Amino acid sequence: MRFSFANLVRQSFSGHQGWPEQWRDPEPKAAYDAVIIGAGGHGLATAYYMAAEHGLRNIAVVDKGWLGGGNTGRNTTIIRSNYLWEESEALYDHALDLWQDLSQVLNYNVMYSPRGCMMLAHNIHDVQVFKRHVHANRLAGIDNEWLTPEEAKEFCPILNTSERVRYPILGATLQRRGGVARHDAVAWGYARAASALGVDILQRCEVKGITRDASGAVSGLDTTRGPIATRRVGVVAAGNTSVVMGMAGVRLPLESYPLQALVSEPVKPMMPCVVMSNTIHAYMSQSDKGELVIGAGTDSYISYSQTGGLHIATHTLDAICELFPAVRRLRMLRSWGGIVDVTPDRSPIIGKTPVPGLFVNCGWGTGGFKATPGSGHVFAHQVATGEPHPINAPFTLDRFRTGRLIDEAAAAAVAH
Amino acid sequence: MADPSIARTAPRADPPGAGALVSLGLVPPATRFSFRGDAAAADGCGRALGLALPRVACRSAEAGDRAVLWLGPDEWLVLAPEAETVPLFAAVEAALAGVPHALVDVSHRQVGFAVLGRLAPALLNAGCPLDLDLSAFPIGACTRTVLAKCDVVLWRRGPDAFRLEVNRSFADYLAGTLRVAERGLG
Amino acid sequence: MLLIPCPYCGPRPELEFRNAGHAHIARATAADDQGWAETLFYRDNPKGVIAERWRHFSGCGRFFNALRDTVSDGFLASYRVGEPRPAAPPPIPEGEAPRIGAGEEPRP
Amino acid sequence: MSGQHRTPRGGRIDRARPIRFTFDGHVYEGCHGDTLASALLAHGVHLVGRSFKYHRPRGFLAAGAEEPNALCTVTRDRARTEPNLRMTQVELYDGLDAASQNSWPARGFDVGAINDLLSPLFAAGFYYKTFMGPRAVGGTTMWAKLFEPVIRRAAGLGRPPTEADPDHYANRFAHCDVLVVGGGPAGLAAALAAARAGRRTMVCDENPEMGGALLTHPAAEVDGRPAAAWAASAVEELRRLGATVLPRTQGFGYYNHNFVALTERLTDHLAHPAAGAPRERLWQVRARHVVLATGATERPLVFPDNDRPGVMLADAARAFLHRWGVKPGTEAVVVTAHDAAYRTALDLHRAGVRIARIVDPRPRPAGPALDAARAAGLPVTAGGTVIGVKGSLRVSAALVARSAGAGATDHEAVPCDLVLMSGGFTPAVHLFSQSRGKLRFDAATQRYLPGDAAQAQSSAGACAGAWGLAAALDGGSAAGAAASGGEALRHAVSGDHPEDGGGTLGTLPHGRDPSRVKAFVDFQNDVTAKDIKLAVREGFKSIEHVKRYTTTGMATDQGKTSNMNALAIAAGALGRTLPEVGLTTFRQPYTPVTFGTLAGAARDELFDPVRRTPIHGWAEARGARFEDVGQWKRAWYFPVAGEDLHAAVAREVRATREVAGIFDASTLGKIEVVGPDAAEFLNRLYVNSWSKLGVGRCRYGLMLNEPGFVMDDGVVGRLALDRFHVTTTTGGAPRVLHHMEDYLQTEFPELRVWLTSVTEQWAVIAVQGPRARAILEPLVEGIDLSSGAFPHMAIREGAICGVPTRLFRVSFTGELGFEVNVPSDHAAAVWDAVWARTEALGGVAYGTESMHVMRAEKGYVIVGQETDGTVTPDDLGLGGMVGRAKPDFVGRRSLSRPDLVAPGRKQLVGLRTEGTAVLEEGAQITPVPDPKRGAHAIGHVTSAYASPTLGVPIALALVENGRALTGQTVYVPMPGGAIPARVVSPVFYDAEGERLHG
Ligand SMILES: Cc1cc2nc3c(=O)[nH]c(=O)nc-3n(C[C@H](O)[C@H](O)[C@H](O)COP(=O)(O)OP(=O)(O)OC[C@H]3O[C@@H](n4cnc5c(N)ncnc54)[C@H](O)[C@@H]3O)c2cc1C
Ligand SMILES: NC(=O)c1ccc[n+]([C@@H]2O[C@H](COP(=O)([O-])OP(=O)(O)OC[C@H]3O[C@@H](n4cnc5c(N)ncnc54)[C@H](O)[C@@H]3O)[C@@H](O)[C@H]2O)c1
Ligand SMILES: Cc1cc2nc3c(=O)[nH]c(=O)nc-3n(C[C@H](O)[C@H](O)[C@H](O)COP(=O)(O)O)c2cc1C
Ligand SMILES: [Zn+2]
Repeated sequence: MRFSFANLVRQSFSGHQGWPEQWRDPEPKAAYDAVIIGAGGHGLATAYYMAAEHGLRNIAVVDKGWLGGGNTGRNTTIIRSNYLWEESEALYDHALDLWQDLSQVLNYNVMYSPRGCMMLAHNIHDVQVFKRHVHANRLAGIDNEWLTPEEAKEFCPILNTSERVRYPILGATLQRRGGVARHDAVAWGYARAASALGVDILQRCEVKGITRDASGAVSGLDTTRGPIATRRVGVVAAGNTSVVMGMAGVRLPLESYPLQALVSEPVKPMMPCVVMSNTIHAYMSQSDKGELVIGAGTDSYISYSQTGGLHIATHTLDAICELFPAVRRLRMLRSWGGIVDVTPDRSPIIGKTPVPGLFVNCGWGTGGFKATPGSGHVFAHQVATGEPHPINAPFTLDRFRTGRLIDEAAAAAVAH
Repeated sequence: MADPSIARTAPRADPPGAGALVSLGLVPPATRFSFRGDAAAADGCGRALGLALPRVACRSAEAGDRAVLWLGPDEWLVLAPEAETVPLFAAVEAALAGVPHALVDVSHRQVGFAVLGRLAPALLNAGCPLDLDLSAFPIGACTRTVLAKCDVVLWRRGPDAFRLEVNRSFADYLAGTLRVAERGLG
Repeated sequence: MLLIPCPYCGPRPELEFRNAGHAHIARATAADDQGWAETLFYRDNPKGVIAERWRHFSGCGRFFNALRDTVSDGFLASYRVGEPRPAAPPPIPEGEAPRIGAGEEPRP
Repeated sequence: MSGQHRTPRGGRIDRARPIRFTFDGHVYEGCHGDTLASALLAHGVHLVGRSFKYHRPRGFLAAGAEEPNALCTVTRDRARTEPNLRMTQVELYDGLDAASQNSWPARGFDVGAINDLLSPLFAAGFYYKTFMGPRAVGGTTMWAKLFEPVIRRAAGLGRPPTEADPDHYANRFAHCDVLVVGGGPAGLAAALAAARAGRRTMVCDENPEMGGALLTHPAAEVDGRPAAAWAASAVEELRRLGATVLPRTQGFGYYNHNFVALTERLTDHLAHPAAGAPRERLWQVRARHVVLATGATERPLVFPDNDRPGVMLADAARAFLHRWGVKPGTEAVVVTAHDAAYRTALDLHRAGVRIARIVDPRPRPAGPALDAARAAGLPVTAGGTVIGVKGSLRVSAALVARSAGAGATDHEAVPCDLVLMSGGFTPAVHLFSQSRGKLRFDAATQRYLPGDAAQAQSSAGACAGAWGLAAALDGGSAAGAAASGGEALRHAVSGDHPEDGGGTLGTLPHGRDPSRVKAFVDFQNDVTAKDIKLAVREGFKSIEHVKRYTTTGMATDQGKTSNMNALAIAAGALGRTLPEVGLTTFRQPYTPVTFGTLAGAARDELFDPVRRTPIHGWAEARGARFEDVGQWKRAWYFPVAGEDLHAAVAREVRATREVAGIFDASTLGKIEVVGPDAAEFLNRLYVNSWSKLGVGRCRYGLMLNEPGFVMDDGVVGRLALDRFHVTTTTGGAPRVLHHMEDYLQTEFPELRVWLTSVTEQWAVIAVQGPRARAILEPLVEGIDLSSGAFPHMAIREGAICGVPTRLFRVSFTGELGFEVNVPSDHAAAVWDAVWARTEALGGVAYGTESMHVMRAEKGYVIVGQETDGTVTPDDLGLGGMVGRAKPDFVGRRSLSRPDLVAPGRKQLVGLRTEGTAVLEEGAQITPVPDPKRGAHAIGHVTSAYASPTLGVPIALALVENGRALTGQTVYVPMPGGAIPARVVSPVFYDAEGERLHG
């Protein structure tokens, strides 16, 4: 049944008894044409586009837990595309284009809200780096503009733009198409749409082994719900990528760290946009429900524990209170962590692996939610055709050998 | 060597002053050396200083107005009166001729604070994450550690007496932090 | 906040430390480009026991190695640079409050 | 009068100390010791707010931390206002001003209540299904412009503060042998056992008064004293023994390695807090052992309209009666599946509340509690149920059905103004679960209990499943003793009811059309039983999905009263057992914690250390403008007579080149590298070779990271065969030392060399310009400054103004230059002397901006400006510095990686443009004047200035194959059109370097 206001009204007369399952809960088949490991936003989007654009229907997405329960379900939902390098600009802006009508395409309100994403400059070096972004983005046709402190204040009135603070705001970039979307809805929307196209979504189905034939190519998966034969596997397991790829004997340039986030108690609207300050480590927006959504930092050590230290949250909150002094009396309602897989150059790896039939899409680190539609779209091309989409072609594993890194971190030190 | 006509200016650290509960004061200028080396070098250095370098982690040794603080397995902080900088440096170097080591004058790198009072441990614990109970951090214990957002060397001189050594540009911050923390005592 | 066993100073709060990534990575400068890329970038990233490097930055300043379980975050051992990775030892009990300076005495 | 519903005596309040307070503009009177909730109930005020989504009238459900409904905003002044406080925890003080939330114009008549009528539409997750707008209207436009703003305005609970919070917050790190969280019988007994065993003990409780259940059992006695008096004496003994007793202190987070975070409220209960006193304190406790004694929370029953004001947890009514001397109603219906509510009914009955009915859904309830109730003549309907209530702003009757299985018609309306409910007790395992302990489902009692602990930790009392004061005391004693190696003490208890038990989960049978009624599970987020069933029907089968789709358990109470019921309803709908469905994750904090408390003292000046050089005061007095470089404040420029940046810089640069300028370079990182292997160490850390550098000479060094990219630079001087004075960039100093230590300690431990930071030992005064030597000559002793004796790139030790100096002959301006290093305490005086000479000769003091301009005129790079972590020495034109003959240095292997030797890399060049306009730093460079959208940029501008020396704009840029493009024109596309630029050498001034040798 389509999601629409009319159907909602109709259902409300019958106690909403008529809504079907949003996605099927099938038993695993013995074999699939392709299997995606990881039912996060990226994995589900991959499967959706494989079915919708490449006509593959006998495919499955497997997840060890519940779909959307990884980083997709625990991120601060910042969306923007004002990256520096041309490769990144193309990738993230491709995603941003897809966000524009994703709700209609999926027939699921993912609440993409282009309320503007502002990044604060606190010293001259920041100003230089951010202006470089503005220029690069303009050439690429990506909207990103420079704001004076006064303009920044106008755009986000609760911002402290006083010159007397420890690190005064010297200006900001603003990407107006940047914003947020509802994290869960993205996973659910893709799951529902993929399922409707015949994709089997197999939850509580943990991959325990990747089997290979005599030639070394992928031949199937061992899962907690039994063996599955397939000759094409796309690994989209975020923080767990090293573990999964290890099953095929593939080591990667990845390290997994806990990244924390927290929300305040809900309050009436006080924050109209997204604000990021990389220099003093503070990221904040306000969800439609009213809670302030705040991104904290990563813990310094590798961990798979989805929790982290209190000092990470306190450090973030002192910066938040400094930027937004009116929030000091608000309260932290909940804090949590996700496990992010970080590459040496902070850019993702999307493409082939040394194992025939095995493809990987990983390394999104602290900032892959925004890329979900684009990442799924290009990776679907990669897995379905075996060859990269032009947009993901530069994001190879081989760049670590050649040195052709796409180093967003070194260039700007901007996460998320 | 210093020309007495040249004023010596301590870092800007606003005079910390004595609070009601804990007193916080700058200690007078002093000679400070960072000494690095292995056991043999440490022995030689100790002979030149007239006091054995402590070999136990996080412990100090004192003789007269000289003191040596263990800061790491091959690192000690030597403290002596201000006037001794030149002769003491020469004495240690002379004693260690041919023995690999590093002696570096850091007299001006850092400043010292004395923190005194019954609530001194509580005050320090506003920013320092160490256990300052006498059972865990006895008199004479010393270590580099953190205090709020700066690094310090913390040295216990008595049950209620501590000395803090901090890099000079952090002195303002440290004094400010402790002053604000004092409001939370009692 | 972790309590990290410095082999020199004893267990101390995480705030005093810097993590320095995987331990025991040989700096294979003679390797071919792929081998060198592996030295530089490729990591085991284990879910389980990791041998990792820490520096007691705001303490004794020493780098050292430790075994830690990346699932529980519990430490199993800490040892000095240059020492071999110990065989899986029993976990260090939680809640051991530190006596400052309770690490091992310096060895010759 | 503190209210007509006040009991004549009893309670833990001080009736002699009346307090006036305001709620929604009405003035009331309460007593010292009241909470806002108890004080309002004493006046018969039940309706205290509106619900989140449906704007349903709501009253008090609970009496403590678990309260989901009764939220208010407390305002002290414009800046001190806080939304979403639980009235059950707001302590009364004179003048307290509180307001209800989420209703307009008034909580009695609320326009938003229309939502309740529209509620059939607003089923779980409805917003995912609509509000999208057609694609034709432009994708997200309808949502973002039309629907979302409306939803946002409707959502949110209280109003946020609008002004900066003036209050202060404190922090304390603490260590103890035994930390006890919860100060009820279990917690106090545990703390006593530990403290008597001589252990360092801490105990905290979120309430103002320690005692927990001991405060609500006036008939009970412990060790021969009334329970509450025993609690007070226990606290006194604990204090005497040196334990840290922390009332008003919540344990909110249990982290790794027995690290527990507490938050203590210090002033919120005071009418007139002392000025400057911290409002709250964060305790960060590392404990050898933690005893959790956090009690249990009563569960509501799920039946239609169970959210009406006047419907309350039975245990809350008990607390209101015994702790605050308040009768929460006059006529009560008690609905309970647990024996404890019978005791409550009896206590209320004795206090004069008419017990209209006790309804127990259990088919054959029995036991002493029941017997006692019957003996007192209280009417009991066993095996019955409640299928709803009457009344909207306050209950007026309960609809009681005799038989749990019966249809909706078979009921009687029992008039009442209070409905008390009890579904049993849920152990408060939040902190246990946060500590990563594994919960264990106890099928017999349908509860999750602490299983195996993951840390040095134990649970005692009701949170561990114990029932009864004696069991709590025993459990606490045993836990305290085990944690401390002490003795388990026995406490004699009377008036206890250890045999009481019972409980139920999920919806009560009500026989009504489940799709037409609202039986609330999560009160604050307005989640009903049917929402949970809808979620399951729509395929949300994991409890985590159910939570997120319905938002159950996601409100500010985090499901303290609702999670178990939600779980049971979901399990029922799924046909699975509770443990099969699983629990959602317990996360920090236990109840919400003020941001300010977490941020602590880190604010304003103390937000981050402000590092100032010894010369800062002079610069400040001269009106310098400063820039932040890392934590340092650096003098940026020295405007005189209203100059702006450019005018000041033009003057500073010209004067420096014509006469001389002095510059405070103290922030440069400095590392003394000492030991027999010092030169070899530097060989391995820098691209340059150091072995042949003579004593007394210096050299510009370039440092790479292991991937082969430039990470830092600086001049290195050799003071002795085994002693180097290394300088680094200001921002890079700590990173470089860490990097050096890393290689020294772990890669090259065989080298006998040691590194000591001397950044702050030495202040640095750069004296640059043709008259530099003339300025210094009279001040310096023991150093021959003549070019013959002291050539460019040399270092000498001697004295200046009578204090020791390390004098470098170096130049970052292209002029004859010296850098005077003096011990920091002497720097201000030496600077004064140098300045006096400089001023006399017509020189200037210049700041970082002029420094940047002058070095750009000379084509000197700044790491971090010309480099961005992707640049090699050769890219900068510095390939010649690389000691190719050296077997190894950090980064060497990487320099031969394919892409680092590939053609087409970006190279540092100069750019010249026509006219006076300065290019923008960061601007892109293209080969054509009219690049298409998405065109490839061949480079970017790294630095750009108006050159005061040349009188023209200059720029440095990184351009693909740039050196080969010298003489050609490239384009800098700008919004107003592309600017043509000619590629030139990056050295704009004095290419031969003659001025250096003056
Ligand atoms: C706190 C936090 C804040 C963030 N903030 C932002 C932000 O503001 N903006 C932004 O753009 N990005 C942000 N990110 C990053 C973003 O969340 C991720 O990059 C993105 O969601 C990754 O999506 P995914 O689908 O690749 O991974 P996930 O959603 O993590 O999905 C991976 C899935 O793989 C499954 N899996 C793993 N191992 C196995 C196995 N063996 N068998 C079967 N299944 C397996 C997991 O269960 C999981 O469901 C943030 C991340 C975190 C943690
Ligand atoms: N109606 C009744 O008869 C009734 C109800 C509940 C409990 N009891 C009895 O009382 C006994 C309870 O003893 P107990 O000591 O286990 O529990 P308790 O409820 O007496 O004490 C727990 C205390 O811990 C506090 N607390 C909970 N979480 C906290 C946190 N995170 N931080 C700070 N404080 C926190 C609570 O506010 C409470 O004061 C049980 O054995 C039970 O039999 C009786
Ligand atoms: C954008 C966003 C908003 C959230 N808002 C809330 C909220 O209002 N209430 C809440 O309890 N949790 C909220 N959460 C946190 C989730 O409850 C949960 O902690 C998170 O999805 C991680 O899962 P876990 O805690 O179960 O590991 C939010 C999470 C995200 C990503
Ligand atoms: Zn140490």
